[in-house]
Amino acid sequence: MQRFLNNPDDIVDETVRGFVKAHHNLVRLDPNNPRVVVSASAPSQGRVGIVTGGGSGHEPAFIGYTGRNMVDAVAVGEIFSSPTAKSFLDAIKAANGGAGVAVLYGNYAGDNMNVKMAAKMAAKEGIEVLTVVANDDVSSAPTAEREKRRGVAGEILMWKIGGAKAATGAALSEVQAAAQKAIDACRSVGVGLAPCTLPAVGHPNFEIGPGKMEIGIGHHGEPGVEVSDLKPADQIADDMLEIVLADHDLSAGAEVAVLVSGLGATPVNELYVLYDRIETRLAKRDIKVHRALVGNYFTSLEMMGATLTIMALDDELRTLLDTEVACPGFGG
Amino acid sequence: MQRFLNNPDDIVDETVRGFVKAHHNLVRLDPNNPRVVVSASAPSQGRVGIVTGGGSGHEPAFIGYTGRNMVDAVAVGEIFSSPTAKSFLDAIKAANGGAGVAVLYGNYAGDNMNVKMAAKMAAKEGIEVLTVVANDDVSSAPTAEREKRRGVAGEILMWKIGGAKAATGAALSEVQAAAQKAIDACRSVGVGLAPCTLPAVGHPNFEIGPGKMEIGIGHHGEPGVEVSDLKPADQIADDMLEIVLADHDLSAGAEVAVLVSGLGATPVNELYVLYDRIETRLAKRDIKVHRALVGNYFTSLEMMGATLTIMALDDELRTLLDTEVACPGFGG
Amino acid sequence: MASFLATEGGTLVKEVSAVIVENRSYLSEIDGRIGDGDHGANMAKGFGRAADRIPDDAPLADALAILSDVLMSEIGGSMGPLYGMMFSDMADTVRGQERVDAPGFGAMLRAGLEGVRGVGSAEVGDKTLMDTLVPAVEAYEGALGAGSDFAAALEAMKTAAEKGRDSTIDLVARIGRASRLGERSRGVLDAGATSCCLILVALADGAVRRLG
Amino acid sequence: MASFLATEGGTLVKEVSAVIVENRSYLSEIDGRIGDGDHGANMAKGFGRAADRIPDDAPLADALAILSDVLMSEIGGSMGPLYGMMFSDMADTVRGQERVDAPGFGAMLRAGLEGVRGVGSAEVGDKTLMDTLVPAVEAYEGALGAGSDFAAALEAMKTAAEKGRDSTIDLVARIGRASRLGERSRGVLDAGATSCCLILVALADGAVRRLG
Ligand SMILES: Nc1ncnc2c1ncn2[C@@H]1O[C@H](COP(=O)(O)OP(=O)(O)O)[C@@H](O)[C@H]1O
Ligand SMILES: Nc1ncnc2c1ncn2[C@@H]1O[C@H](COP(=O)(O)OP(=O)(O)O)[C@@H](O)[C@H]1O
Ligand SMILES: [Mg+2]
Ligand SMILES: [Mg+2]
Ligand SMILES: [Mg+2]
Ligand SMILES: [Mg+2]
Repeated sequence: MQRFLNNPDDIVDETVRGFVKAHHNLVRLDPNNPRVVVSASAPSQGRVGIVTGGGSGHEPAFIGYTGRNMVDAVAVGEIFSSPTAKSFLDAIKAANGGAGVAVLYGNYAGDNMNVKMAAKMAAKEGIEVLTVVANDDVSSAPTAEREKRRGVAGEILMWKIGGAKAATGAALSEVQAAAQKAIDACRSVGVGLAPCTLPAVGHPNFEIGPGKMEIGIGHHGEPGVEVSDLKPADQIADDMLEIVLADHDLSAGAEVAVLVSGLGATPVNELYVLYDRIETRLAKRDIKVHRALVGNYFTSLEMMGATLTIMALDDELRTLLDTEVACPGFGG
Repeated sequence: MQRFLNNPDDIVDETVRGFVKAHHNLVRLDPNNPRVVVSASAPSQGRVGIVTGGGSGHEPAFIGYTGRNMVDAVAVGEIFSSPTAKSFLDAIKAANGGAGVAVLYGNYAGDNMNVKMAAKMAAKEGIEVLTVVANDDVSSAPTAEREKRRGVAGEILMWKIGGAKAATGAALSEVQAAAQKAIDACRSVGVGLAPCTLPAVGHPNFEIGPGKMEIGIGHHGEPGVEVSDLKPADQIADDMLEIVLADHDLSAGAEVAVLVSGLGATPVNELYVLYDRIETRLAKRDIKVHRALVGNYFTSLEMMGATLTIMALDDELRTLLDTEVACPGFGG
Repeated sequence: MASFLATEGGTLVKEVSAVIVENRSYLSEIDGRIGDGDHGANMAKGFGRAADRIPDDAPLADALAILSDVLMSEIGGSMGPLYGMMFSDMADTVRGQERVDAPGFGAMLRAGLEGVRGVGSAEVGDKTLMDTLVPAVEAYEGALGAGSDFAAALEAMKTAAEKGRDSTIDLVARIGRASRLGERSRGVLDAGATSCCLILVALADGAVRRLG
Repeated sequence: MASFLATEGGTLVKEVSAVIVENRSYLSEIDGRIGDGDHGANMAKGFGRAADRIPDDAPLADALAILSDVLMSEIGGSMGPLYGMMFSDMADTVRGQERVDAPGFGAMLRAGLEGVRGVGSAEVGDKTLMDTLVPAVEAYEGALGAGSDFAAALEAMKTAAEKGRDSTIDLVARIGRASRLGERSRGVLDAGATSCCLILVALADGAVRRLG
């Protein structure tokens, strides 16, 4: 394992510490909980607070999206593991400006349980909490069982919309509705080319044979729908687009946001190769890209591969997407 | 080779095409040369133009630093190869707003020759060109032969300062002086943990044995000063810091900018682990970090490893560093 | 009637912890096949940390409560809530008791089971730790009801736990991370079912050794 | 006196290109050891592209100029300026000639050498392509001066080129990418010296075959 590591058990604490130091202009650590990162601008009195959280190893997600008009507080879990209910609760408290808190998170067993417990505890402390569960990963369940799908990179767009809506001074239920609309407008798919290695494990946690690729892979290496021969980049881009569009209801003239995220080890230029093809194919269908994000936005340690997220835009989502933000994940 | 590729010969063209599509709000392609990326805000009449260029495979460098108050035009080379003199010339022309052009580039044989040729051709066309050659990589030559050293991630800070100085309306010689001062204030070192594979070659272009690391590695895998056993992250951070500080003239109370860049495949969280230690050690020496950049800013395809750059700040550099910019490499 | 001293709880829970820590790589490996590979690391971290904090002479209730607390408030993941609730509900049933006898142990197991069910809502057949826990608790209760003594009931629990764990090999996951795999989840053990079996077997073995 | 038709230049330069394309992996491998591994890919791309554009009956001057142009304006790197200037200066000396004879070939080689020197300022011993080029050109000129015929002078050039190439093994790089390695650059061939030898040998072999 060729990695920068001290004791693997400490890596999350060290990461969060380094992160907060590097971005002290935008974020700070919750004084009561070293696993909660809080926006320098939170809490905003009278504004709905935005909270998320999840396992580590996806940097810049989740902590990188803490900031102005984005996420107010993030609960940080072990590598690939949900944060504790306590951390979610502390994040909720840190984000609470008196107008309630929207917890916008991904659909994983641990997160579901911990958020549920935290929301209950928060209610006891008089904080109103509503949740939205991201389930944008098309390959993780058929359309009929959308509620079973994993949340992946579409979460970033959900946070963006939720944060922007909260910034308008909207009520908690409105913020929840906007975030729900955002994630409902997102469809994602992942393709894995090589596995990742958890520091505490020391060897790859799954396999992708040389010359093979895994279509529909999850952010933790959860196997996808199909293992196939590694195809040329254009063909992979076409396949990914086909998978998300088949599940999407986009007609000619539609406007979208496109997010192509590397999974950690894929060279950045190859993400642009994928994007070049994707935008060309969308243009052929008369679908216009209003905003493109290409880079390592939501990673899985040093996995090779990429995810594609397409978000359908209407006027409200477009406006909220364009709201200015400041967070480390978008370049600070 | 587990990569997103079509014909390896096309990868640079596809990358640039995808890049320009994704960031059309900030950049455009030179209509006369598909290997020249131009800022949407260039040329600025009466302002000094900033040009750089270099081989591909370092994304977001070089193209990602095209933008407002940063680089005006970038010449794009093949993977790990200098752009042609013609591309440098076209970039100079695209950046020229009538007040001359500063070409701020890295110290590599090909770039030196191609920039020299381009500058001659530009002079013939009546464009005044001055150059600054980055040589921040401490390990590539002893202090006495600083002019032989490679340019690495410090180039980003040189562009930042040069772009900000040009934005003040300064004259060409002043912009050159500021950029020169910036790179003179930078010291960098790279550590490699695993090699990268050029798409056209198909296998790693050098070797780092398991459990080993290469100290002082170059951005193209050029071997460094020493191969040693892989150490704990804190120890590596200490060693890197020692190498750059030994070559730096920093006293207690100094202020610096710190750039920790991944080389492509190192998980982002590990960069924060390194940063955590680096800032702690700097604080011990009473050196204050004014600004930190941690992420994949200057990569080498999917190399594992990281570079550390420390830039000493004075009032001018601090002010210029803080000038607001908009370019894809800083998050658009 | 056979029973063990509640103050043996500290060492008993530490024995359980040691087993989990020993099986750290094994559990991560199983989780890696159809999950994300973190089960062993997280379990070992939580159980190891708890063991460090449990005094040797801690009453069983306190030892279980410390373990629960570490899992819930420091480890998180899925195991924080699931095992966290299991151990905290188990702790509640034995709190204040000087000795733990066969019915007491049964009540503790039952409470643990209901605790997990309350948080996770999984049932037998979903390919989770419930496939170990449910038959194990039922076997214990059944044996006791049929007149077995404490040791025999524990033996019955162990056998059922192992059978339950192995039953997950043929199951398709219906809950949790692996549930998105459909048929591809068949053919491998479930990580939680495996760690649950390790826990129950270690608990049973430790209890038997302490009977007096 | 032996000479060859300038209009054989098209096929001659294409033969040189074919040799470079064939040695693509080999050249990258050598460059990878102490450089960045791109030499073969770039050389093959440039020479291959040029070959596609050179008409079979192109005069030698035109063929060399096309090759130079592709290297300079499409390939870049270090080879764009270095080989670009070499071939363009070579082209200039043979332009307008109907046949290329031994002194003409010698003038062409000398011009190429001076072209490279003008751009790169490297000298023998720096571990660059000059370690091949300089002795090769000198051997050719020496042989001719000592009364050798065209074919024998070409043979002398080949031998010197190969010896020059091999001399780089023991050298420590003093210029270019590898110069930062110091002692670690010793023990391996230089990539440019190797490609330069391939070019000169192919040129010589092609010229000899065309003599008449
Ligand atoms: N709702 C649930 N009820 C009971 N057990 C569950 C439930 N969801 C998941 N599990 C168990 O959790 C195990 C995985 O644990 P772990 O790897 O620690 O968490 P994660 O899946 O979040 O990475 C599975 O093998 C399964 O036995
Ligand atoms: N100044 C120079 N003069 C002559 N040859 C040089 C010079 N600098 C470098 N070279 C040659 O260039 C070769 C490397 O070429 P290439 O790999 O294509 O370029 P780069 O080093 O820019 O990646 C070296 O092996 C050396 O022979
Ligand atoms: Mg997990
Ligand atoms: Mg090169
Ligand atoms: Mg797991
Ligand atoms: Mg090279």
